[in-house]
Amino acid sequence: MAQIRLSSISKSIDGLHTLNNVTIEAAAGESVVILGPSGCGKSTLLNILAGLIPPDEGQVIIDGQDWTNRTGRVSYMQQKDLLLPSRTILDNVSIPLVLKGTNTKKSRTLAQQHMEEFGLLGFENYYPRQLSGGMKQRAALLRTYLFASDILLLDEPFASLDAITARKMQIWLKDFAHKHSCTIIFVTHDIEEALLLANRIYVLSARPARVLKEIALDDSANSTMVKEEILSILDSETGDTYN
Amino acid sequence: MAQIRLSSISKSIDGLHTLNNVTIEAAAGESVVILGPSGCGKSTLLNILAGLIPPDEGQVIIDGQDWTNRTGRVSYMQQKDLLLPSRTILDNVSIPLVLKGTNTKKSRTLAQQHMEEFGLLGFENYYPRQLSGGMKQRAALLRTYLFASDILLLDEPFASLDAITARKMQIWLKDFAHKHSCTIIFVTHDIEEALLLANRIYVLSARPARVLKEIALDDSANSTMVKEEILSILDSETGDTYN
Amino acid sequence: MKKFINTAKKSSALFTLGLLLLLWEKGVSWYEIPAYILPAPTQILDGLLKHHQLLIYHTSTTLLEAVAGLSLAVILALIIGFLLHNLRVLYTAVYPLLVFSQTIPLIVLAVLLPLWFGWGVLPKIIIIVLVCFFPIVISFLNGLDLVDPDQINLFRSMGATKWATFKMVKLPTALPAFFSGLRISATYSIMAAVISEWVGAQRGLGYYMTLQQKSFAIDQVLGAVVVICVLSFIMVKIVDLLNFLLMPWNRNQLVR
Amino acid sequence: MKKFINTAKKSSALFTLGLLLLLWEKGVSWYEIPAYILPAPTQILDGLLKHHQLLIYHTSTTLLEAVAGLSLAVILALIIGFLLHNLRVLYTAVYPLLVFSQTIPLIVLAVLLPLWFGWGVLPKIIIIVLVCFFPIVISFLNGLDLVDPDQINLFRSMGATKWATFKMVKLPTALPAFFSGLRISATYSIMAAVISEWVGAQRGLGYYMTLQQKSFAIDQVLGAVVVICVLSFIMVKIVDLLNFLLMPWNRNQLVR
Amino acid sequence: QSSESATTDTTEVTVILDWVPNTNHTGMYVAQDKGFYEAEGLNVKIIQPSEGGASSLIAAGQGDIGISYQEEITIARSKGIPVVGLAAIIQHNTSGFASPKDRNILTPKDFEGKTYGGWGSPAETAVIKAMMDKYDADINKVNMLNIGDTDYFTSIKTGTDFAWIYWGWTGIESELKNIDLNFIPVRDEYPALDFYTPVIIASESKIAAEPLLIEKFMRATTRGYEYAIQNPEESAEILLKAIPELDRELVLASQAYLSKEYQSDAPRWGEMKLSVWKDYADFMFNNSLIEKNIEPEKAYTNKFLPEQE
Ligand SMILES: Nc1ncnc2c1ncn2[C@@H]1O[C@H](COP(=O)(O)OP(=O)(O)OP(=O)(O)O)[C@@H](O)[C@H]1O
Ligand SMILES: Nc1ncnc2c1ncn2[C@@H]1O[C@H](COP(=O)(O)OP(=O)(O)OP(=O)(O)O)[C@@H](O)[C@H]1O
Ligand SMILES: [Mg+2]
Ligand SMILES: [Mg+2]
Repeated sequence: MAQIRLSSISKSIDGLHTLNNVTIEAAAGESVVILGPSGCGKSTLLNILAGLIPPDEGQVIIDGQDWTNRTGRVSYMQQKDLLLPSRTILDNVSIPLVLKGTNTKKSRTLAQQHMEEFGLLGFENYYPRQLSGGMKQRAALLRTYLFASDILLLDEPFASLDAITARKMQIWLKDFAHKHSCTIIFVTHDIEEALLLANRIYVLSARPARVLKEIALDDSANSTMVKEEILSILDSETGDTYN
Repeated sequence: MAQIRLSSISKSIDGLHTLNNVTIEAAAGESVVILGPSGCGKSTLLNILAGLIPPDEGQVIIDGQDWTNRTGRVSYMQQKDLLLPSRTILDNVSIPLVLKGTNTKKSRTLAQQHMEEFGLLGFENYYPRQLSGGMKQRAALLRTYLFASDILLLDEPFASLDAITARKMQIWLKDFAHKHSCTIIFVTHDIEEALLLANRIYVLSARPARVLKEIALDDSANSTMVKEEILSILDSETGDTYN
Repeated sequence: MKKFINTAKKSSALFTLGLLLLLWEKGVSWYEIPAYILPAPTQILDGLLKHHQLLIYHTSTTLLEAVAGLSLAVILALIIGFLLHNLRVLYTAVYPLLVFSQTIPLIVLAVLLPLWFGWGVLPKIIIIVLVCFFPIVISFLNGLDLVDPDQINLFRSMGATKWATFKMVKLPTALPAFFSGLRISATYSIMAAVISEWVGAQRGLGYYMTLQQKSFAIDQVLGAVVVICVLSFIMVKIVDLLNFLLMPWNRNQLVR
Repeated sequence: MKKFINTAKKSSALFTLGLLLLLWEKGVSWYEIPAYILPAPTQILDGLLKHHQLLIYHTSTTLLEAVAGLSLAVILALIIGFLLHNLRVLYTAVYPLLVFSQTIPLIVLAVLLPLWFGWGVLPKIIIIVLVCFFPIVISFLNGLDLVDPDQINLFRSMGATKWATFKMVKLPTALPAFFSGLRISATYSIMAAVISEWVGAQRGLGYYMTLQQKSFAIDQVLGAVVVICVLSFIMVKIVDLLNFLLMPWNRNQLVR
Repeated sequence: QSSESATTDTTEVTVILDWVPNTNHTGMYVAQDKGFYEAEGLNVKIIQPSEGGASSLIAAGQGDIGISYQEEITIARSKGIPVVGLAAIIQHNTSGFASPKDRNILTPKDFEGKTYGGWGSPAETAVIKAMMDKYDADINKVNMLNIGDTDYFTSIKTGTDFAWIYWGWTGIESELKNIDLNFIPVRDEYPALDFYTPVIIASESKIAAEPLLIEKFMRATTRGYEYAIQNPEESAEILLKAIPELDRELVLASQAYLSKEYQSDAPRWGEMKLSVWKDYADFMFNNSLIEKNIEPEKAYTNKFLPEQE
């Protein structure tokens, strides 16, 4: 049974039809990648899943319960790292614990235990602006993980990194997810990234987004062929290059 | 004989050793891609080639003449489109002509003739903010082309576009360069992009940048193998992921 | 929809204003406050109507001074902004003094300036310029610094002259900041003109207010204050209009 | 290197100042301008030294008023900024009136306020707060609007309360803008205190200046102006220090 | 300032001046220094007001006693602002039109073709016109300039020829500065303009509510002025002690002059005559300086002045 189920979600924003009957599922411990062109509505979909905005139609079901338009169940990481420039790395990553009511000191101690795994050991008292892009993204990941460790929504977390750093982070994330058996919903417009990380890929159309194709990637899948397939689907879809 | 020759360029910026004895050549009509990790000094190299900053050591030779620390010979397009928000697209692309002394009206007429090829027909009187990212990059390319059509320096021109749009632009640029037989120096940190566009690739090391490898790509080259080769070179090079 | 919200916004402020005026009116009559202490809004209105010809006469002078002073301040701010931006030596040498100049109380100047510049229009204009110049030049300088250095590099790589770069790149980039400074100056311009008339004027709202105040006509003084507020508001709106007209590329950002 | 440039910057402004003073001194003696028209800088300095005890006495009063008024303005700006930011209705209803309040000439208020509020510290504080409150609240509100909506969304997704979001996200984001407003207010605070003493006082620099002016001692008046400028400068520096201390994460951006 | 030894029933009295503290106010500073107020059980606080003038402030209850002048009181009363004169600090109007010697202004006739520096009030115009009319001179030939708060000595350096000054302050300063002036006293040219300035005032309501307080204040103040009349030099020192910002030379010289003018030819210090109030009110009314005439007998009272010993 699926741990997460977005069923028949439709949504218009400011009169703009953005999501058109999108149904997506993820089993526990699975890495599901949502791939779609820029502006198609991927972030909107995650916002709905996180409970930040209500869908016009459809439901968000997590562990059999209705979480539509309710926040607090899943952790959500956006494209930007969104670290607070006014706080040190340690204080930044312990925010979710503080918000849940843990006192500051204890939150810090808890967060400290994860610094090494996230490659942040020794940088606890640095401010975000003093870190490299990759480190900031890892700090944001840690913050996300500390909020809820079983379901992570990641919205293009590596899009702002250069290709080589991004690749290293992807590999790290893959290992991490495997080790902690998190359920991950990962949004991207980068096909290579999708292929590397996904157990399953949902390919979305241009706006209004609908699911064009669902592709399961088992070990036997030939990634070059899958890539060609996705490209041809998207090429025929996006239409006018000029806009 | 090479049309462009950067010989033994070294450069320190603010006491930071950035370029370390870099030698790069490009023949007329060739597309040369410079590939290197973020912050290694790629833009600095192009700035030197464009004559914007002087090298500490080495020379810039174009068509046999010394162009070290002199502007005005090559056209240069940066990662950002750098279109002026206060001018329409047509006025933006005709800036190089106006700066060369052509009167405004004539500059517009000349620029107008290229609008179709660059996919901008009908958008002459739009302001940059009204266009999509891809169109803005094409407008910036047209402006670059109108300054000097034989040598184009392109500094990560598609890095701000989403992967799918970027791919379309890459293909368009490849055709364009072929048709007009421009000499192109293209800087990127994206290996896929390098493979698609290059006749020849220079792989640079992390800062201070030096040439790690020069790879010629003829039709017989196997791109998957080249990619693996580049990745392994860079992986061993970049060292500490954490900074 | 947007239009509606804007209207709602405006009427909401008007509503608050109306409410305050009503409270004032009722309070004055309830506590039987004599008019020489605090006249009711209706009394102020009466005073305005009674003196409307005089007020128009004096207002025209003040408005003229304010517009002249503000225009001069704009011209000076553009020139000095240009110079300070391009000559860094000048910038470091002059900028702190500009800031210092803002700490001198205007009334002291209003008393001292005629000493040095006589009784003509000059000391008045100096005061208005001193008030209006600073916000414009500061914003303008900040605006000029907002220019993307890569944009400058691009123009350099195309062999553009410094002047061409200034005209085509820097000036348009600095315009929004320039206008936000101008907006502040426009708000203060009328007030500055009134203060300048405190000393040595034969007409103008400042002169009128002094006279009325000496003859205990507080309703007329407050009437003049109303006129000042309305004029200031109009000045600001004119700047907004200029802003709209001069920056066609920026238009949909004007909505506040 | 940076340190050196900073020193060079400062000394360059001091150099200009010195040059101006020298020109002034020489000009006065060259044209034989009598001291009651324009005293030379050295004469002003003499006056300052002669009256230094009196000046310290009056300065302490003015400084106290300025600090009290500015502090109150800060508190009010924080509270009202918070309210206006969170209650959009209030914002649209009150904001335009705030802007309007800036167009009322202070001297008019200085005349009218004692009529309503007597001779205590109240009318003085009202004037100082009126001058200092506005730049702070405007900058603060602008600063609060700078917050990345995605950041708010993130906090919402973590189930943060509105207050927690305000405290952890919005307040720190708005701090730099808040301080730039505070800097402007600090510049004006001393001047405002001086004007507030126009209202009727028994001590303070404003009182002192009026007295000196009516006793034909322009050197003393200008001496007081010098004191005002210096005090204003000190106030600004104190704000800069606070800025530095309260925003450790922002430190290397302080260099100007 | 006097020590606050008097314990229980000292009453606070706030005095609002008309201008910066100067030799016109010496009597009050003397009364304060010598403990005359204290002896009456009063604790007097002296405040320098804004430009507003004391009348409306006194009427508004923001202060108990004010210093004003006859013109202001007359305008105030005609506007229904209930203030009453209690004592004339100086018996005669010591003001007049002063000009540097080289301007050759000897009589009001010579005003023609000259520039007058004033503060733009209609009363000035009326007074100048009245004085010139006597000489068949044309006020339209005078260039009237509003110089606001600027002091006399700067104004005559910056384009004005004559201005209306108090001899007791500005005139004395001119002597100290060695600037030769021609001075045309107003009262010499036009007796109706020999009005009282400055005048101690209180509001009608205050007088009605606390006559005893007023009486005490006036008794002590009178002692103060009487002391100043007899001891100009010591009084000047007392003023300087209270207001050390003032210029010593000016205060000493001014006090020497004014101490003779406080009482002058009057039977006692402060006493006012109905004719002076009536004549000036009529002058103002006839020149449209007030919209309706006042009842002069209500504008002042001598009843709080202590009887002559
Ligand atoms: N707050 C908003 N107001 C108005 N329109 C919005 C808003 N947020 C999103 N949109 C519009 O909704 C559409 C979907 O936006 P969304 O951010 O979900 O796309 P996306 O797939 O995440 O794009 P990207 O790859 O650029 O992040 C876009 O076309 C955008 O213009
Ligand atoms: N104006 C400057 N002042 C100080 N340091 C600079 C400046 N420009 C560049 N650098 C430094 O020089 C190094 C090389 O910069 P450069 O922009 O050439 O790198 P790049 O390879 O183009 O990087 P990217 O891929 O991020 O564009 C960087 O480490 C950068 O920190
Ligand atoms: Mg998105
Ligand atoms: Mg670069």
